[in-house]
Amino acid sequence: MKHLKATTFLIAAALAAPLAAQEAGGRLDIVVQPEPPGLMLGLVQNGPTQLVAGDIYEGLLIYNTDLEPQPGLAESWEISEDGLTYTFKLHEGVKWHDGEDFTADDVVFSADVFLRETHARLRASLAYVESVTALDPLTVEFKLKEPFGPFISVFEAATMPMIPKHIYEGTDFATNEMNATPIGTGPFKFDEWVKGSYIHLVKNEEYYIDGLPYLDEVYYRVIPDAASRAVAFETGEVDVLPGGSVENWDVPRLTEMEGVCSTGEGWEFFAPHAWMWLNNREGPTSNKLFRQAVMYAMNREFMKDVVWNGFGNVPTGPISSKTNFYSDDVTHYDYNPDKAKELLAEMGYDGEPVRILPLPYGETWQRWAEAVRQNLTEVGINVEIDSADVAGWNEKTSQWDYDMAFTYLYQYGDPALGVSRNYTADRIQKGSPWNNVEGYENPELDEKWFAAATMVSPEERQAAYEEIQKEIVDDVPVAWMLELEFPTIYRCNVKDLVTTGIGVNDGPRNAWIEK
Amino acid sequence: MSMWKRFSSNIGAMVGVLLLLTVIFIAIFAPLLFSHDPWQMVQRPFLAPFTMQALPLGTDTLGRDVAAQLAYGARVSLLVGLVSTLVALLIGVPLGALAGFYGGYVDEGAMRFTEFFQTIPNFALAIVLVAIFEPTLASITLAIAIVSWPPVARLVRAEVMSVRKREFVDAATLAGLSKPRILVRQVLPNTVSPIIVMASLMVATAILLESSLSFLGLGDPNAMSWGYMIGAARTVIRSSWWLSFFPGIAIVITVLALNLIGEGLNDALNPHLSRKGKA
Amino acid sequence: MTALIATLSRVVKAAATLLAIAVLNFFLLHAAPGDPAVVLAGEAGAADEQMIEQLRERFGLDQPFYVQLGKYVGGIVQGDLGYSFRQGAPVIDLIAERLPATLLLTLTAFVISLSCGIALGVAAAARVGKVSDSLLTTLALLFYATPLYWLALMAVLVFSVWLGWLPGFGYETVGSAYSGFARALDILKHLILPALTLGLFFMAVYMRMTRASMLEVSTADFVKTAKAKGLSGPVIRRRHILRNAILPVVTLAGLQAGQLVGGAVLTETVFAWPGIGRLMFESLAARDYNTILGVFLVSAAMVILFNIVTDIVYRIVDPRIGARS
Amino acid sequence: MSTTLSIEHLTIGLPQGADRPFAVEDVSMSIEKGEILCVVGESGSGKSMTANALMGLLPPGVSVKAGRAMFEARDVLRLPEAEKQALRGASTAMIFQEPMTALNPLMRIGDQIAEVFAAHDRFTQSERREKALALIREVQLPDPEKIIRAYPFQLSGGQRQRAMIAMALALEPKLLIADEPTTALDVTTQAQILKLILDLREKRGMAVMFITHDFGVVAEIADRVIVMREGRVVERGAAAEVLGNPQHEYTKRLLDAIPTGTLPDARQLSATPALEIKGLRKIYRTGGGLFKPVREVRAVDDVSLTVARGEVLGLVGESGSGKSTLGRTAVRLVTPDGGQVLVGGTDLAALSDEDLRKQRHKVQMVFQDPYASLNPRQRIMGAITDGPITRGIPRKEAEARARELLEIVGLGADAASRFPHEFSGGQRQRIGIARALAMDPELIIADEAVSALDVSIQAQVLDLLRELREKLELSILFITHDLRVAAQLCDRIAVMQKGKLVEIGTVHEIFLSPQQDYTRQLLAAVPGADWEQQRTASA
Repeated sequence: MKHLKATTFLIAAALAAPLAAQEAGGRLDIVVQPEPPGLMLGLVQNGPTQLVAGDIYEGLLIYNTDLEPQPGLAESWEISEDGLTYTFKLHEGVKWHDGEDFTADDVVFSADVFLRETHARLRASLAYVESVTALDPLTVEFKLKEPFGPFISVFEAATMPMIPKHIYEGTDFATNEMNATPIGTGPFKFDEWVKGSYIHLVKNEEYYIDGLPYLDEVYYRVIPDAASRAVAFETGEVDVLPGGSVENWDVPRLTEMEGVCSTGEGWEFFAPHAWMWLNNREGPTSNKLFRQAVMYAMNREFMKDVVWNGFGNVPTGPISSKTNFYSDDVTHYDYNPDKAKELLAEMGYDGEPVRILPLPYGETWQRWAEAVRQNLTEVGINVEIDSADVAGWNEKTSQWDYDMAFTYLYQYGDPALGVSRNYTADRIQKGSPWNNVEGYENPELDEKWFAAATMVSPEERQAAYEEIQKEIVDDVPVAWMLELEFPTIYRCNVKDLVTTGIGVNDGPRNAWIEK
Repeated sequence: MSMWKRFSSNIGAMVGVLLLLTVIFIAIFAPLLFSHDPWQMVQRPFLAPFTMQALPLGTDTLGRDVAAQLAYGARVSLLVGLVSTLVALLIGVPLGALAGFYGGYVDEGAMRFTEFFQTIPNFALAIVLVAIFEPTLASITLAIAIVSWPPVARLVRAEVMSVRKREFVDAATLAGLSKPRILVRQVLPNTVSPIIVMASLMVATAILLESSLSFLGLGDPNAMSWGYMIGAARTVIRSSWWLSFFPGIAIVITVLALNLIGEGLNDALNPHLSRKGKA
Repeated sequence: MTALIATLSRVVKAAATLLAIAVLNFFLLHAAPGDPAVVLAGEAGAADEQMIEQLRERFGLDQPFYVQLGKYVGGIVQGDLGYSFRQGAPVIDLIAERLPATLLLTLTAFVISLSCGIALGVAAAARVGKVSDSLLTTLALLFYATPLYWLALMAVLVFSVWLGWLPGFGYETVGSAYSGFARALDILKHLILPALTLGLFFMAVYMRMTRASMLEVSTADFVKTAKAKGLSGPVIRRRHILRNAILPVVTLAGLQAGQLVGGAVLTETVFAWPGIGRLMFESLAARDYNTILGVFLVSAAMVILFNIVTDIVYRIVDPRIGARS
Repeated sequence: MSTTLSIEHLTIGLPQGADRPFAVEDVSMSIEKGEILCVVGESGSGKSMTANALMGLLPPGVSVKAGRAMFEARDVLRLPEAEKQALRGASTAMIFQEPMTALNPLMRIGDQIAEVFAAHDRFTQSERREKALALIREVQLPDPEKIIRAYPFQLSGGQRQRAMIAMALALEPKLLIADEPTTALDVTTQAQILKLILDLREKRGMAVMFITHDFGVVAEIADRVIVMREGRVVERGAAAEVLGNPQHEYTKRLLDAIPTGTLPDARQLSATPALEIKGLRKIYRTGGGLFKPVREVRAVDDVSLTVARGEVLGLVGESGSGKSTLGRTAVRLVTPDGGQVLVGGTDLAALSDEDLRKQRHKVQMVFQDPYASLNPRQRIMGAITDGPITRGIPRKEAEARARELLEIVGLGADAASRFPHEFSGGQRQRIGIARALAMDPELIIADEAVSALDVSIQAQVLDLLRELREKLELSILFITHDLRVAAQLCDRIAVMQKGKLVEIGTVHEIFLSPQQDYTRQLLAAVPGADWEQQRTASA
């Protein structure tokens, strides 16, 4: 017997209109950085692709800034009490951009065929899925092998984008010619991509929600130099600077301009969490005392203020304060160089040099590494900054050739989706920089991670994760640096740009321009 | 007139020497001039210049002393410039000398090799080399040397070919001297002047190249250089102009000084170079 | 006839050079740390063994090195520059898309720098020793010593941010729907700053060289002959001195024109110019071997092409060359 | 006769730091219509400066300080630049020494001639072409239609000088200034050009100011002569008078220094050969390669000759005759394609590089260019002792010998510690000789060893060689283009033309009864040959 678990939302929360009446028409210029490698969201899911393709492709659900699921392509959904059956009722009259109907078969194809092959992150969640069945053209049923708490969070556009079956079935997905002209169900259609310059999307007149989108067209502008991007915003060439597209130092200057607004919202679903992998396998970093010393040696508040210009939060542990099941009942590593020196003396640190590998994502990250080096040098640790470009960074981290390496990862709303992958021993896999790269092994804790993922009751899960956090923070498998906050800067006449947990990625759907 | 007299009567060249000596002085005595190292965060970030006496040029994005960074940056820039030029000379001079002196197949082979390197886009090659070997002072220096030796080889070859035709080389041959000895003792010393001139200009170009690489993020993260400073500051150029302005000026001054010296040397060492080259 | 034969033999040599460049760079790039599959997987935001293996297989990276090299060289011989897996398009298409922008930028910069450089060099030489000459040479020296990218930053700051006269980046106004003349004008506006910054350095080079060359040639005997004929100063400068003085400048310019194509990375980055320099730089970070190699080959081909053009120009200007070889 | 030009008290100042304050000091002269005035002097006499001042072509820094030059009732020295310009090429014209460099290499000959008309705004385009053609015919260039379209590099030296003359004559100037116009040419060509100038003077009646260092040339064409020395006129007068009865010491010395046609008495020669050349051949190939045809030049074509021990053999020929190649082949700076070079029984041509190095000392060379034959970065001692030390002679001994040799060549032992730039051209040639002697060679090859020197210096070096010949019983192969010089020093003379040995015989045989046409031509072309015969007769 099925039981109505979640409330059915009949009206999209986004449509809860503010006082002013929305005005249709207009064009939005949004910076995209770097240029995406491709727009086929089922094949590529890096940040820039998500940003652009989030307007073209859609998922079954949308998540608000509190990470609660909202109707997307699915009008309503039910979860059985045992947490094993998820049934989605699809929106009626949805059409692909080429005019074909969107049906339950497309959902089955996307989840069970296409994404199982191409989407590594989703694949981990799909491992829990027993079957995906189209009950009728507008109803889909996911059956799980065992309960998987975070399963309701995997229906976001970039996590489980809907792929048109009629285009991809039976083809080689990676080389399908249609990848260049993506077909989705989203509010905007792909029009043109001038490489190195811009991507042009136009309004989907057939969009299944009447009146949406308001905008006529969206330009995603490729401007490779951060300073130029700032200039582009200042001169009015672009209207929106998504988080991270200008350096933090520029943010106050730009937001102080007249008619410019900014918001820190729209990143809740990702909750980007930055840390340094400390190589648990060898060298000084394999010693827990050393790792703790590193934590005490760093003035993370200072770094946040200076390097990140005050944006973000200093984290207490592996789970972001924005993610579900966060707890701050853990050991706090406040700046304490003396304590760091004591710990170093206790372990008998002999001055063996350690290398820091910064993340090659621009000046901020470089400065951050320099600040860390300075802090560590001050407590007597010999530090050298290693350098590598994006490819080199990937190589070094995935081949474990580092002592300390900066990184940040999205948490996708749930520790089981975005956090545990970095700490459990089964995810120690050479060759990928997206798992337990630090080589932390704690079998006892692994059990707790696994158990917490398959619990059904949120209260149980909360308790389990609190325990995990308390324990792991003492071990310092990695040095948690910052809960990143990427303010989105935009002109104030652009309204309703950030209304969901993924922010600008699907922002143009609801956005409108006040004339 | 002696070479020194000619050189010292050249106002431009003397200005160049003065500027360069100043830069060298600052580079050498940087640790004495500044009590803190250039990476140390000493004050609040973005301190404007001329506001604090202790920090005359202000502070950078992390609150580090810009003046100290400039002084230490001089070391790196000069070092990279000098060493890469030396390495380029070490490749180019022997190659050009052998090609010019022995002619024939040696020449053909050496020149094909040189042409080959001239055909590869220079700056792009430098970028790829640095990216491949990862940015360290050594790899940057090497990459700059690798892209800048071909003109040396060509110059030395042309010079050697012209000197080789002079009669004192015949005289040395008739004296029974061996070919390598003639090349080293008789011919090469007579090609030194244009090489010195070219070298002084190459140091300047190398400094520019290093700074360009740094600007693209391909600098040694452990070495404070002027290019690093500009690269690091370009995103804040609007709010904190001095962070990219001062290192920019430092580069201009140093490169200018080297060019002035190079021209002075050229005029002093080769007063008749132009006439000789035409015949 | 001799010119044709000489050109033909150059083309043969050029092809050999290009092939050698391809092989050398192939070695270089494959020696670089960083696996394109890992990078691409990394970009997906998550990766596992299965995905990386799939990618490696797709890129042909699972094959022995010599097989990869052989395939690549084999492709080149047939005019196939390979496929960019990162961009999901044939390299030749990617380059074809970007090359016009680069050519427009570099050729404009080249024409500006060469014409202005020569004009200023002639002017300076004509006023040698005077204040205006010193002023010009000092200015040239200053441009020569100024880092290109720094100049670019300053130019954007002054002309597009403060004064708002010119756009600071990009190739054209995006989505302007301009066409015909309006579009050309729009592109021209975007072109001015990058072309100037790229051109200024070379302008300084050509100016200094023209000046030196003019002064050198002006001591030649035939200049004295021309004076003895009763020709006026300007006529002598134009017909006798300049024509001879320009030869070394043409040679150097020809060498550099080709290099400009591959050397515009900095300018293209600062001005968001969608050219192949940037394509290469961005591909490098992704270890998109085929694209980098393609850009290298195309720019090397440009170098060679420009050298051949220079050679032809040289033959036209200097009758001695054709006769000698 | 009317005076075309009169120079009065001309003084030309040199820039500061030069070796003397004035290039020309208080010089006066005048040229009548239709007259050829020769201005004679050695390098540095100021003769060219005078000419340049008249044309307004003084180099920067050099300026007229005093005096005037009246031409067509105007002082050409003080005219504004525009008027000077109008004068140049139209009323006054000039031809220069180096035909190789005096023409614009990038312009067709016809255009360069027509340019004169354009500069003075005369005639239409087609007329200019016609005029140019006529001029080319007038200066007797072959195939005018072709010449007019030719570039300078396609012409020989003599042809270029004719083209220059055509240009100078284009607007029928009243005054032609010729600055050493034949110095760079071969004797036969020189003779032709001199004749051309004489003819043109006859036809057009213009005044000619002819600058030269060569009294032979003076004797050939001068009406009047002015002798200059260090910026001053030392003697002036009718040609016959100055040549026949010089008054000033300097003129006398100059005339004495000229190799007279006086033939030295024949000496008894040894029967042992110092050098035997047998069937020597050297072919230069240019071009070649994938698409280019090979071109061959037979520089030395089957030449055999012998230099006896203690003999001086003169090797005479014009440029391109292969005489220098022969000399260089004999010391094996050039490897021959065939034949033998026997020195003391060893065939140098057949030796391996290594063996050759050990035999090098047997033949030494004295070079033409005193400025190029010494390494500017090496002290004299090093230059002289490098060879002996390499041969295995102890350094001390070699250095002692070097000092001794420097004494012998008249420089003094302390010259050893100095650098080449501290010596004059003549002194450098002496060093070159000392260097050759230091190797105790069996044969010295002197390749145009005195050609680059002023006459008076030339005479001194020739004296030295003569002296050494006696003292050291030197065998010398003396290569020269100048028959008069050869006659001074040599026992026998060999004449070469186009790589072949034309004639060989004693000096008396060659001069008095030449067997071959070419030899006779050469002799006839020697400038002032008639005058010299008179001198010889009267001496």
